[in-house]
Amino acid sequence: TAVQPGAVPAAPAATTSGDEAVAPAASDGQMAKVKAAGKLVAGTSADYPPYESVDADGKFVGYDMDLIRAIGEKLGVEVEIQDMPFDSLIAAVQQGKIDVIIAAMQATPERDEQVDFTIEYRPTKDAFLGKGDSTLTIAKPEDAGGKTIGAQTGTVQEKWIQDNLVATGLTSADQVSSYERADQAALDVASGRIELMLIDAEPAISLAENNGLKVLLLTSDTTKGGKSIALPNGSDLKAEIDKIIAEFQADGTIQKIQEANGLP
Amino acid sequence: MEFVQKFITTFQFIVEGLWVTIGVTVVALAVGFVLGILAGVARVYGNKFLAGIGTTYSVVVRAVPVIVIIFILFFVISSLVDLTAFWAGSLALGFASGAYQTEIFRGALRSVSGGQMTAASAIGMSRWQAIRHIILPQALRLALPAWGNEATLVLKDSTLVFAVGVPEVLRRAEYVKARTFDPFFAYSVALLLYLALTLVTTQVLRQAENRYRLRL
Amino acid sequence: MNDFLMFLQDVIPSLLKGTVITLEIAGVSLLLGVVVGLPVGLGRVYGPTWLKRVLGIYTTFFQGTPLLIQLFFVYYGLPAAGITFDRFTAAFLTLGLNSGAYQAEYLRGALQSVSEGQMTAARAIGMSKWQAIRAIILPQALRLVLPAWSNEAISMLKYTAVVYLIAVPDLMGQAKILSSKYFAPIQIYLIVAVFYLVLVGITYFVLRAVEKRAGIPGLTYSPEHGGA
Amino acid sequence: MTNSEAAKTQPIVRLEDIYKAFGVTEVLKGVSLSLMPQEVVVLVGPSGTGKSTLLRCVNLLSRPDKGRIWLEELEITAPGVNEDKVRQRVGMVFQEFNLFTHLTALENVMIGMTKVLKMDKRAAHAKALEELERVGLANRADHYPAQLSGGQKQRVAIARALGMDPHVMLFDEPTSALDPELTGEVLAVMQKLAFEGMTMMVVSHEMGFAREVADRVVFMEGGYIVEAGPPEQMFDHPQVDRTRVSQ
Amino acid sequence: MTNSEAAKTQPIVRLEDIYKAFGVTEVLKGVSLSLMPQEVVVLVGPSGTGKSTLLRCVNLLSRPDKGRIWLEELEITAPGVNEDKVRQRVGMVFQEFNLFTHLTALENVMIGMTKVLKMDKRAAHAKALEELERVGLANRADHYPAQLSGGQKQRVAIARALGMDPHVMLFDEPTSALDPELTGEVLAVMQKLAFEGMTMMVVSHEMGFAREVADRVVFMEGGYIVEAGPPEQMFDHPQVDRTRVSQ
Ligand SMILES: Nc1ncnc2c1ncn2[C@@H]1O[C@H](COP(=O)(O)OP(=O)(O)OP(=O)(O)O)[C@@H](O)[C@H]1O
Ligand SMILES: Nc1ncnc2c1ncn2[C@@H]1O[C@H](COP(=O)(O)OP(=O)(O)OP(=O)(O)O)[C@@H](O)[C@H]1O
Ligand SMILES: [Mg+2]
Ligand SMILES: [Mg+2]
Repeated sequence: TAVQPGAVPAAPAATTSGDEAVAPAASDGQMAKVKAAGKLVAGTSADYPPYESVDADGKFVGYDMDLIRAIGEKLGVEVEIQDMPFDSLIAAVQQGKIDVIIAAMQATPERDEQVDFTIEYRPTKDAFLGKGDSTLTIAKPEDAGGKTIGAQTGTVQEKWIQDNLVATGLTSADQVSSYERADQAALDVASGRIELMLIDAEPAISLAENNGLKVLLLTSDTTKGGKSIALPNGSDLKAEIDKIIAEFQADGTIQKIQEANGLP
Repeated sequence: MEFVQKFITTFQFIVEGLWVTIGVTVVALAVGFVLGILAGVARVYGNKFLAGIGTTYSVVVRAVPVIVIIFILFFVISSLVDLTAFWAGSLALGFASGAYQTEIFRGALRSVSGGQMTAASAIGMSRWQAIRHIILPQALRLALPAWGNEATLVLKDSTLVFAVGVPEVLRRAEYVKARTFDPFFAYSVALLLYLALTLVTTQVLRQAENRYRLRL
Repeated sequence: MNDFLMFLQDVIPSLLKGTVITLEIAGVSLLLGVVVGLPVGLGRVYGPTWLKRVLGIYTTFFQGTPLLIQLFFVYYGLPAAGITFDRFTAAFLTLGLNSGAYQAEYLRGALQSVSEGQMTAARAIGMSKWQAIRAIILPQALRLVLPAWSNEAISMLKYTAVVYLIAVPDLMGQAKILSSKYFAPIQIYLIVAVFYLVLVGITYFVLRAVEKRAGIPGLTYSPEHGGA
Repeated sequence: MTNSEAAKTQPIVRLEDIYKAFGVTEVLKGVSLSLMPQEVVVLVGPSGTGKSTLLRCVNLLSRPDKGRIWLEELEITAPGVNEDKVRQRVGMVFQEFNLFTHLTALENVMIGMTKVLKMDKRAAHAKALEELERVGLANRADHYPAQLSGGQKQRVAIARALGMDPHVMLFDEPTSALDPELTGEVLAVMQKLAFEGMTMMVVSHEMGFAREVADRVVFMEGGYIVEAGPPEQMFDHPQVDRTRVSQ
Repeated sequence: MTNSEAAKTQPIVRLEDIYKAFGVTEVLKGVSLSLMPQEVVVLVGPSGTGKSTLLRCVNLLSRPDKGRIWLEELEITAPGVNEDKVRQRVGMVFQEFNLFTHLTALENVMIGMTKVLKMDKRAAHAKALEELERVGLANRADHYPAQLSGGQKQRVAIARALGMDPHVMLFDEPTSALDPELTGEVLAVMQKLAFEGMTMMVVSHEMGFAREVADRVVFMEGGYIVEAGPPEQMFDHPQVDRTRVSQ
């Protein structure tokens, strides 16, 4: 067993739509496999608007969903979305249950050991959220020290809290809560059970609006780099998708998707 | 009025998960049934080795929370065969239920009187034939009340597979909650759906019990 | 191998912390379950019809819906209605009320299995109905219900595992966090399974001993197994 | 009947025109009966005749629909009478013993004294032992009901009733759940009680007992008392032919 | 004994020096016995003597520890013999009937035919009805065991055994679980079978039956056969005094 604090959990996962099985991916011939199947299976954790969520008709919607569908179109294959817990995604792509992960995921060194990442398709910022009537002032991330704070299990934000607040003694371990889902953390902020949560900026904005929360700090100090699509290590699909993303950035497709989902 | 409207839309969205919930429950019960019968027969009629396997399975699995079993099985299953969340979750739940069903069938098998086996042997049935044609059909009827109880427990435990991403009632309630930011509504609807489902199940099982009761 | 030992060294303290929380939740919830289940069980048998009916709705509701949704409803749902419990209170309340419903039903079965003659005999020596329940019926019923309550205690220990979903760092919650931290979910959950096995095993033997000690010649009854 | 005696002293129990129905079944259709102090009355009659019901009326375990009952000077059927107090004065022994399963023999005898009579524990303990002695079971004080034979159980039940210092003892077929061998020990205890002067009302088919111990045998049938008299007369020269049915 | 007959034809069952112990209890201590075709042998003897055990050896429900058993030409105690096949040829009827509770009378008779003999359903159905007819129960074909009287149950059990076309029938106290009134109907069926020429080995205390139907009565005691002979001789002029014990 590799003992690697910081490694992302290995949880396999599965489809939500259809029950046809996907053959395990040989990461090298992935491109051929996807083309042969005529289908790209993308895993996500659909509780993260505006990147990914489920609309009232049960359809997967959001920035990431539009993007991966556009990529699929370019590749000439259909896109099938599979919903699963965020901390199961990496194991799922390793085991070939899904071809790619698109879940507002950031490339961190620990994750990079487990999977390959494409180039970034979107820069990223984090946000500290507090209750609507919160009087806390968070001028810099470290000001969050000593407060009760939550984040989603297995995210870079959770790791940042552990590494920069708990390990430094600013916050005690039992002031930190790990949630299955980001919106659960938001509900706890709203009900006052925790003072703060640390989360990606864009979902923070929509969670704040809908739960009456306040963005206390937008920062890129807690995070490096942007969102990427993850693939199995050594996949030959990476170069292809990198190329498509670059193309989209050049021809304004990304811009259009952004606007369609209300993102700046 | 707005309230009613909201309730109806929420309900309509979540109720679709009912089929998945029922599917998970049925698959889990069926898998548990097969495992339970095998392990139950092994415990009562098997040699030391088989009985030992049956006992270990039943004792260990019953001592561990179903959700932990689901996670272990989910990871193990999915590293061996490629299954959807639905199948992995249902199979795992079935594996857990199998341990409880083992006990149910063991009890029922043991309450079939010894004379039945002797009589079956006396007309030339092999041991296995006797178990299949004489002992099991009686044991199954005797097991029905306890099995019905287990069925409602599995129905309720099927919510646990939401944790591995199966879009059953609870997972769909979570979708609604994430979209509408109204957890109260989402969970109320889910609770009502389950209540209805267990009440109906209980009724159906009770009727089955009356119908198939063994006249002794 | 060395790696694995280091891994254990890192993992076990967290899991032990989780175990303490698991035991705390199970203990408090069971106790609350007794506090609720006892009067409810009595009310179900000896109360007036309207009370029996109301209590019947309570037990049906808690036995008819999944514990997990009950927990989510109480924890995430009720704040929307202006009622906010902290996560431990929510866990105690939900598990306690759930267990209370089951315990009430077990007690009801036990009360009803105390023979009618016991009440008649008690009345015949001049006890009031309430005196008879307290001095004669209940002491017998409590002993009869003990095996069912032992099962309930073990069920409770296992069902506490759902509280990780409201961010309580119990044994299961610790497992979740650890499996996010290390790249070893199967190992983590297997270790956790062993933890539960040991907890349940110890509980089982302790309760068996208690049952034996409380046992009275001639007093036996065992209702079918149920779970929280 | 015992009219001459009744004139001398007050009856301890007096039933006057008792009616009792369960739903549409009329069980008692106007029964009157008096029990004098120290008298032993044995009730006989075919099954379903209302003997048990009549007995249960005396300590109000059944409430008559009509009619009045006096226990010594008190009319216990009058409104506002505390039933529990009445029952303390009337000991009852059942066919099925009904010992408290979770208590030892001694505790069975003690519990009424401590909980109902509010006696202090030490005194109750001593008195309970005495009562067990009286039924010949002091050496079984610490046994639980399940560890006693049927006859022993019934004797504990008698001790339990005696422990309340009742003014009257009611016995409802106290030996009919017993094997013939065990019946004897219970009858012996009852005989001893009778000789000690306890007032007793006994439903029993034990003709030997009735003949030896009863002051009066009362024959019931169909909800009425159809004959009553001293045992010799009842058994040897019955006026109603049916007395023989119960023999 | 039937030595003269034995010389004429082959025995259908031959037991040679059978020993059987359960743990330390020696039950059969060297029993030899032959059964000729169409012969009816009644085994009698005190309880615990090993009669049932001996009977159960014949269809290998018990395996002898020592000794050999032939069924017609086959030595069934030889290694490698298929027990199930042996039991198809030997019908057995138990004291406690042991009807299959979940099956109707007809299905009880059919199941061996379809599952063991692999007969087709239609043929089995017809034959099962015939067998029920033979024991006089065709009109009870669709009743479940719980809906039959004891005597009817036992007759279905006989039909079930007959349905396998056995070469020998074994009866272990087939009437002792029955009320006297119901015993008659079962004995009548057995008598009929005997007259039809069925070879039968019967453990029974029904002396009337033995006297009328048995060709030979065998008296067992303490694990040995202590006397054997035609019923008249056995009952009227017993050589071993103990024969009377079982009467
Ligand atoms: N609680 C009750 N509800 C309805 N019917 C009752 C009740 N108690 C007694 N009865 C009926 O009243 C009738 C008289 O009963 P009771 O027990 O007094 O008769 P008994 O003379 O004591 O008969 P036995 O000798 O069989 O004990 C019976 O028909 C009985 O079924
Ligand atoms: N399976 C067994 N295990 C141990 N002992 C047995 C077993 N079967 C029979 N025995 C013992 O063997 C002895 C003979 O039993 P068997 O049933 O053959 O006697 P029996 O002559 O049929 O008596 P009965 O007339 O009471 O039926 C008895 O002492 C019995 O207890
Ligand atoms: Mg009576
Ligand atoms: Mg026998």
